[in-house]
Amino acid sequence: MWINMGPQHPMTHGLWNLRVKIDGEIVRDIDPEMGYLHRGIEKISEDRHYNEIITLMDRTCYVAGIAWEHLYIQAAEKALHVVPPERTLYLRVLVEEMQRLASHIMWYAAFVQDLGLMSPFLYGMRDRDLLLDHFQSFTGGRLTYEYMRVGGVRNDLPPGTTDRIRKTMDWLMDRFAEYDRLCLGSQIFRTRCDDLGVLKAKDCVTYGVTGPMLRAAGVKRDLRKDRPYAAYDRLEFDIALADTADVTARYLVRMEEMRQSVRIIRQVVDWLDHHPGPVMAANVPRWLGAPYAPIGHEGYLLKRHYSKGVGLSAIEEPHGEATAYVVNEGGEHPYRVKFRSPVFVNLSAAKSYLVGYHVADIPPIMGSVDVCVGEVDR
Amino acid sequence: MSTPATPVVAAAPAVPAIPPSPTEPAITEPGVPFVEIEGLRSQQFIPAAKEALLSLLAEQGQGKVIRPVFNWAGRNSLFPLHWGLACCAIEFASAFGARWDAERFGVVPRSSPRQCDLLIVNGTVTWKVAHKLITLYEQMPEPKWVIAMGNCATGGGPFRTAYSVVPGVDKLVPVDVYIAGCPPRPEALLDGILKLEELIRERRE
Amino acid sequence: MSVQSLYGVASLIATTLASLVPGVPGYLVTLLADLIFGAILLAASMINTIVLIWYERKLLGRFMDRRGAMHVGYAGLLQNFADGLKLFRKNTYMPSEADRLGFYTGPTAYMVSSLVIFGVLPISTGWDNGSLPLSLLLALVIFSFAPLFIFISAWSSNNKYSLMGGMRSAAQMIAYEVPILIAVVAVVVVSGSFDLTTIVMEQQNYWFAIPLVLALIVFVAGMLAEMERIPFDLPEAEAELVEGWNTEYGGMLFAFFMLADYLRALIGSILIVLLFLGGWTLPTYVPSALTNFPLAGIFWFMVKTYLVFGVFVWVRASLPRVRTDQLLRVGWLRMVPLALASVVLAAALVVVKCLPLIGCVPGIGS
Amino acid sequence: MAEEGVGALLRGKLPDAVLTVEPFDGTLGRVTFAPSHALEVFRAVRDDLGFAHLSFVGGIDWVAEREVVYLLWSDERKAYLLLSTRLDAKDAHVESATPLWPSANWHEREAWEMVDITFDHHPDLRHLLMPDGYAFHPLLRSFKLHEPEELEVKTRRV
Repeated sequence: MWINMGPQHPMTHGLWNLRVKIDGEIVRDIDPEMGYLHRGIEKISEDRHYNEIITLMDRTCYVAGIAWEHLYIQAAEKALHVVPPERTLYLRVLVEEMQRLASHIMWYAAFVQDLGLMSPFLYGMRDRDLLLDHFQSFTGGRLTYEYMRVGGVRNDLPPGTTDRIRKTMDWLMDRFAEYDRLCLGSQIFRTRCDDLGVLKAKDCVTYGVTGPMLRAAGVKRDLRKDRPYAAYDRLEFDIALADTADVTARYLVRMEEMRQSVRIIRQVVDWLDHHPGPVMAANVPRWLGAPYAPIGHEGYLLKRHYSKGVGLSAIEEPHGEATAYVVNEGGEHPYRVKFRSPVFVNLSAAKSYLVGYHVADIPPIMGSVDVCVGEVDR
Repeated sequence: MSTPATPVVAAAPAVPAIPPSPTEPAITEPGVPFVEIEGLRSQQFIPAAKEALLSLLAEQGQGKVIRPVFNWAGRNSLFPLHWGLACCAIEFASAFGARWDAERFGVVPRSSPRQCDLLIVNGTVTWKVAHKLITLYEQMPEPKWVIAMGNCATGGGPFRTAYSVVPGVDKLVPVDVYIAGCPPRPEALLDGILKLEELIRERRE
Repeated sequence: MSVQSLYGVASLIATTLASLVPGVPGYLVTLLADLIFGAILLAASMINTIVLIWYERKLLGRFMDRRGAMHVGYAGLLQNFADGLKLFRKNTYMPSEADRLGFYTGPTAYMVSSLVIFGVLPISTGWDNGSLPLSLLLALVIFSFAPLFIFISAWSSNNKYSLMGGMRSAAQMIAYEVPILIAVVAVVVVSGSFDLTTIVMEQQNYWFAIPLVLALIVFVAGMLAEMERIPFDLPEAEAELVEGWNTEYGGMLFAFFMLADYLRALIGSILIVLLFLGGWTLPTYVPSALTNFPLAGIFWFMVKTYLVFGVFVWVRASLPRVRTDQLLRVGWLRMVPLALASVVLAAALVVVKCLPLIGCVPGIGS
Repeated sequence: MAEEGVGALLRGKLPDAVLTVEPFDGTLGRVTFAPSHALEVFRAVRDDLGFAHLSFVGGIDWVAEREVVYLLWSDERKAYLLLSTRLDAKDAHVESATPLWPSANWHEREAWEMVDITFDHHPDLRHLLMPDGYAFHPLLRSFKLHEPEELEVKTRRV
């Protein structure tokens, strides 16, 4: 019997359709149906200024907007040959790690709700709002920030932000212990999640699965360590690892990553306190700084060709490895923008970790994958 | 700045006492009951009850008795459909979080469209999902309302030029309240829901 | 005729009304008294249920660091009345392929079967409708009708999710019916009666929760499964089955389901209070000031019931959901042996006539 | 040094297949190969050079011809490698990488529906993001975007 889980279904956490062939309560076959949220971001990008695309990047993955800004900005800077100043790199690490925290807390909230735990959803949303408050204080947005610019970031932190961030980090560390008590301390949680949705290391590599799912299988791959970008090579942190490759392992990896993020953020705010400086590169062309040119000036702007170039960037997004490929053929619009979404690939391997389990196991397994449909469909 | 705040209640004008209406004779003796029960026999009871019932029904015909009660009930318990489309869905979830807690107003999301009164279109609607949205809308029992949350649902938002995006959900279903913002903050969503409640009261549905 | 009991009140009203109309035959007065008794019971149980829903929402809100309903009526007390009235007004849709008879009778029968149980539950001394010798058995029998009606309504709504929810519901309820009944046998062995009033009266000296703690655990777990609450709410598991067996129900029929669920939760709490927590009585050694005020029995009864339900809400706020096969395995492999062990313990207790902690009680097992 | 290494190694193994090797910022290099030798290149890269992880497959429309870009990652080298091949726009087809890297599956489906590149021997080449039967390929340069006011939206109320 085929049943449709989606597009309107509490399990999906977004807009997609999981077609499931069941035999009693056992899953025999699945077929994910994507594209319900396909907004053509790659096509629209060909029609936009480089800085205008940042707006789209926030909406590509709406739980990790700033990570995608970071991804795109790195590729665009390479394509346009712009080098950002050092303080910017630390600021970018700060916001990316805070975004990772916010995204993982959002994942926690959604995941435990799939398991039927009701209160941690509220706890997660409550703690996530504290992080969003910080984002509001220096970007102005709760969810869509438009914080980064080609060549830097829009503005520096307002005074006193670093102290407030430190306080929030202390609060969050206590809350993580509480999360663990609620989940790992519960026998039912362990019974539900152990040996569930197993995807071994070999299959992970074959199917191209990345991110916490891969590290939960024991593969030590983290682009922040392996291929350091921004200021990650100057910061101390560990890669979260687990080896059972099941839902519990993914839970443990994400919780450990959150703790590591707190560790990184503490280092970064210490650095930021002692190293003031500019946050915008000096060699950014004027038309990039002011993307909204007055009407009639487009022709003038178009003449200011920048040298051609192709930029490739890869970052460790909260969901996994994300890459951007930006082709600059001169002019103010990119010629082609191609994004690699980690969830896109993690979902394409869904058959290998869903078949054979129960129908009731689908929500926790898909919850442990952390689906963000915005970046899958783009 | 440091002067003690004057009590606001004292400053406000006192409510004037309602003067007794000249047409109605005031009841002076406290012991006299308003309706004499002793004279009410069963022969008189049935016509009296019938008359009372008929007058109630007549007023109900003008929508004065029952309808406001149901209107009050309907506007105070709006169950939205538990459906996340895009970015606004995250703010939609935030609105049910601890800080905003939309359940204060009796707003409880339900997963089945049969049990919902309110379709909150919280995100970009693509042509691929359009007919599913219409199906969901039609599965909801009357009376029902639609809130277009965010710029995408209102008019396509930043993706209005895209080939796959419906430029405004009002092309598909009738919309009662539009909420601006990309995405709107949870306060804006709550405000939209309260606006909808006012709308229901004004329309006397 | 004593006004001490609820039925006495009903009879008084009936005779007063009958005196207005001359020449009413006696059997009609009795019928009228029955009807009024039923109406009072119905209204009381419905209002109680609605307040129970409010209580759960507020309590759940506090567990979740928020407030719950608070803007409709004082502290949101009228919220559930608004919900009910709204659902009453909503259109009732029936899917075109649904089975008409089952679609409408299922929820109604579910609701009615839950309401009927209130007729046999004693509330307080003198306020019950006279004691039936087998009231406990009758209550449990009616209580176990529910899976049938759930399955009928799930099957007839012609929805795959509903069907799966109905199947799960039937399997789960049947699996947990057995340990519940065996655990009840332990109580019956100790108290020597199937009459709920007698069972409560037997608990004057000590509550059965103390010697029969094993049976209490089994009974509470079984009741959680019977009430379909987290962690055993698989039939309406929101995450995978959209709304479980009531996916296709809207409007008043959905309100029936909702109300009946909470009615069953109320009945479950009441049964636990009656069987294990001394019903409306307090132990004899508490200060008499606690029991010497009007309606003290009902007061303590309600306090205990709401506290027990509060525990259920607490469980709901803090535990995840289990899986069907795990649930059934626990039910058949753990609960049934535990329940049997509790019966053996109860029998031993009756023979030895001693309690582990309290010491030997002469009146036990009489 | 390493940048020269992988490209040179590949060129030494498959002199016919590899057309150019050039340095590319952030990777071990960008290797352009002839589409007719796609499978050999894939095998050599995966089995001999150890690039077990395929990051993405993307198509680019250069009007006259179409480019397919493969990004690969090796856990041993901890570096990316960019493969690229150019196809004729009139008859754009290349061997599918899905049998070797299952992760290419959805990427190739997307490239097929967006940039109109056919992947031979793909197990399941059908629409992914657009509805079934969608006749256009949106990421081609010839596909223009419009403001919604310019389009006439026809919907039918039932």
